[in-house]
Amino acid sequence: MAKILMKGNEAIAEAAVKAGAQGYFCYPITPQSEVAEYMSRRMPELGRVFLQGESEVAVGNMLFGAASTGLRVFTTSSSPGISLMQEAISYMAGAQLPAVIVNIMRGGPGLGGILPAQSDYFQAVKGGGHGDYRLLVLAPSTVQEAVDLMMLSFHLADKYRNPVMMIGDGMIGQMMEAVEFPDEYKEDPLPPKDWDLTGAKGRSPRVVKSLFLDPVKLEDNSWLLHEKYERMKREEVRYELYKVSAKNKILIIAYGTMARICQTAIDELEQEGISVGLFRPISLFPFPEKEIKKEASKKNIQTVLTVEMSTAQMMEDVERAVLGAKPMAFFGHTGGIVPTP
Amino acid sequence: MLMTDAKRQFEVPSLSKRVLTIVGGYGSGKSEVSVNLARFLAETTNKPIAIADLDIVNPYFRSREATTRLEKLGIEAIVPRGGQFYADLPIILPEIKSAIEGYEGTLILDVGGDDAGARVLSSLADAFIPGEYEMLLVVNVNRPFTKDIPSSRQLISRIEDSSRLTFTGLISNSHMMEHTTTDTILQGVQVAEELSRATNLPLVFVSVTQDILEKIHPEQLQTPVLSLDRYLLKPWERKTNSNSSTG
Amino acid sequence: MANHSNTIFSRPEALYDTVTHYCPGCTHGVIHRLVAESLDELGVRERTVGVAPVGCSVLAYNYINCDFMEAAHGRAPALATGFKRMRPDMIVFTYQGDGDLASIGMGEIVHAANRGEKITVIFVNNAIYGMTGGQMAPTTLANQITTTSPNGRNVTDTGYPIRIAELLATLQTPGYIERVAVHTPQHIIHAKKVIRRAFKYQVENRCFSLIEVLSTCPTNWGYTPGEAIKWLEDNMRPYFPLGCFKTPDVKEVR
Amino acid sequence: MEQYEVMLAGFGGQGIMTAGQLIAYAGIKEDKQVAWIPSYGPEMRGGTAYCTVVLSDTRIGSPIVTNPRCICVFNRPSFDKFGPKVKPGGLFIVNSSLINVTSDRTDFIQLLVPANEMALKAGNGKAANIVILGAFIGASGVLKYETVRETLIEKLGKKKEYLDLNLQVLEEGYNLALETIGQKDRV
Repeated sequence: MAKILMKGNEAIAEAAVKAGAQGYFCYPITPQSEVAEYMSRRMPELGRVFLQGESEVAVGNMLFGAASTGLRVFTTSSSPGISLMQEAISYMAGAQLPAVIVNIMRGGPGLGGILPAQSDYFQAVKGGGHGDYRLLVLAPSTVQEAVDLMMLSFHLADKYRNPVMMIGDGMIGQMMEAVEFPDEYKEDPLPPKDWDLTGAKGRSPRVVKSLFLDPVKLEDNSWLLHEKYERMKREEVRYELYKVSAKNKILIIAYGTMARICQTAIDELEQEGISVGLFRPISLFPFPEKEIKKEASKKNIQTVLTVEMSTAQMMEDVERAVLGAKPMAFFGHTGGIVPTP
Repeated sequence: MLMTDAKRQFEVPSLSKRVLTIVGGYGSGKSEVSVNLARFLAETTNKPIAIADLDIVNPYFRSREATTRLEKLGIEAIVPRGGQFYADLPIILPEIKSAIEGYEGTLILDVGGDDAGARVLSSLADAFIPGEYEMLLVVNVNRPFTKDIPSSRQLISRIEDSSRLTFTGLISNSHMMEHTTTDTILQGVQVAEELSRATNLPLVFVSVTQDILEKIHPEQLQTPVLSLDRYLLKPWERKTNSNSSTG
Repeated sequence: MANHSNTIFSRPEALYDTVTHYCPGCTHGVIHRLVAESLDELGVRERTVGVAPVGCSVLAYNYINCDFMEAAHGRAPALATGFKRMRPDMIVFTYQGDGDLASIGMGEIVHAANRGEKITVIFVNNAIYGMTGGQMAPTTLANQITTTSPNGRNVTDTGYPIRIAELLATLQTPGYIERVAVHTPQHIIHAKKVIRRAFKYQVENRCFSLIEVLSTCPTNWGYTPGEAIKWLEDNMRPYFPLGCFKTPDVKEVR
Repeated sequence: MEQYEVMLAGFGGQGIMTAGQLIAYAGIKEDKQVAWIPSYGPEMRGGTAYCTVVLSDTRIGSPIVTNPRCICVFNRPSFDKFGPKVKPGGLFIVNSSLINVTSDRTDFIQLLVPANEMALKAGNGKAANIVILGAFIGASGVLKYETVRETLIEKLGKKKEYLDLNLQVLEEGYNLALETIGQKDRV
């Protein structure tokens, strides 16, 4: 298929369509409303489900109900809307339901502002809602990568029976870049479903739930989930290196569009004779801890610099990875002020 | 149970009614008293003893947590089983009503706190046979709702209204958890005796943990004493392999 | 009450053969049975999904023999919406109490009704929060004593009890809304017809339906089961009149 | 080709975003890497609206550019705000129909285009953005005139009459730039 120019939000929507999303539930919020607008035309055209709910609280729970059918479903929102969905996200994680949630982040806390920021890192990677759970979290840095990761998200959601969150800032949502969709979307085979609600015909009834009154059973469930998260840590770490070499004095850690801004800065520094490498985590949970540790521990690295559009949230994970092996530094802006190269 | 010489000189409670209903303010120690009363009666009488957890207001520190230990003493525990054992649900087992009507031995009802907790008795009111039950108020003068005579009298009337049953006696269970001293006990009994005179309700017994009881001279307490063995312990107070609470 | 009716009817297939956790005199058991019988009679048990609420009926899936989802507090209509939109061929019902539906879930029920989701809502109104121990509900009557209105519900502070059936019937969209009671055998027989009709409308893919069922809670009301029936009759019925408030077909209004 | 950045700025309704997108579409046609990024939010309503397009033969790093090679300003507030940001040696295209001042800077090429007048003369003042687009192609040479023309036909071809007008002013803008700057001085 030829390259076409698409806004990030439209590309995310179309990627979901290509990945076989059968249902999309939404509530308008800047800067991701284009997804809803795009889907309101695209889904009915395909005979699939589009529904604008009355609130993000309802939308999150509609997603729960829809995911219980075993069909692929997703929603998109932005920071305050994602907060309202945390109830349902926690329930979905507890009930082991697959679903994809996209957060086109803006500045917070509270109403904050609508300009690009990466202020929801903690919310995304540390659980976000109540209870003992994790989401798989992916962060694209280009519109093409948003397409690729969106498709991957649906696969991972089904593979792990877990909600997957893709986070991007307003730039990813609003930016237009050339993208290419695969002509035919193929993915690895998935385990057969034995939990979806299809009616108790010829089998005993199934219950999709996260309630376990007996503490022993609740603990069993929590350890089962924990084992799943550990498996993600073994199998789903994703990252990219840029100009990492033995000449580097500084190693930058940055994700999403922030990483691209760092790339340009690295290019400019190279002209000035300063060698800097970039480590870009693509999966934020699982976080590439071992890999960062390995790169940071190399003899030539003098400083590990974390760059974010938030007040050093990811840096805590970087610190955990580096474990004091190297001096740390941070640079960042938030609230919609986008750092420039 | 081993009894020290000192303890033997204390008078022990004498309770002959078929149904013993233990009521009181939140956190007055009703459940601990109920469980110990069940143990005491199981050890000192030949009658079958049953305890029913009627606390539907608060799912924490309920007498059902002592189920396993009570059952080892041959006491019948009427509590929900399986997952529902832990549920924050107002589960009134049908067996409770029939037990109130005609249990062969002694039935102890551990009721939830305050008039709110006692309301459940009202839905069972027609099962209680006048003259066959005791309703005892657990008084801890260190708790706000029974700190003095007026507040205690108020609680008595509120509970009587909501339960539609009449009190028959008092239990002095004044304590300050781990900060309890002999003075805590003695001052508590003093207030309870005053309340007894003001309400014409007999002070049936005073409950005291063994460690404190050892420090009290029998002459200091003219009231029957129920020695308390702590059943409802906080996790850090438990010793390994004791007080298992699985239902 | 469930035991009593066992001697009259045989157990529906859509009901498990088990003892419920409900208190003596509670009408949840009866309502479960009416739902189960309706599913059996319409032959849809094998393509039905129930949505359990947070409340005393949180464990409804232990009693009603079909696939189930368990919702967060108040969100059952949103789950039902999500499911039904994806699988319009399945029968979806929610089973909710007054705290769940009329308080924390007011937004979800109003909008599900207003969108005309083709689901069946069984709304059990007993004028009190049962599960959490008898606190004031949005349907608690004026002056009714609860653990959070110890001097009786003061309507100048807390407003008047909400009449859900009437409220939803003001919406243009929803199809079938009726209020019934289950405190006497005659009322149970009528409620059965109504609940069955609500499910039938869904089978016919016609409309949203909500059946409000006046129910008793002897434990938290502080009455014996017998007294509770009388209290419902004397206090709830005058404020919550029984009857049909909306049907999908004008001719059917009785 | 090394990376080329162009920013278009004006007020809402001047077709800023459309002109930027046309550049991006044409870039894809020529197999370039492209990134189009708008300003959005409060700035969109009133004040200035702007977008940036990055064109490159290699992977694009930051889509946010502090000092673009070319800036096209459509109104006075944009002139004031972005004039100082043009990269030294770059190109500053000024819609002289609405901006009656010129920049004091001497380290870049300043091209004055009476875009609104030219569009109005052709039949529709709204086509001023296409005049500027033509001027940008003529002055920069970063994209082939033919590619941009094809893109216009593809994207704005639905209304024949409107398309003809747009193609006309594209050419006029292009020619004006070429005449003013000359083929070899393109930036």
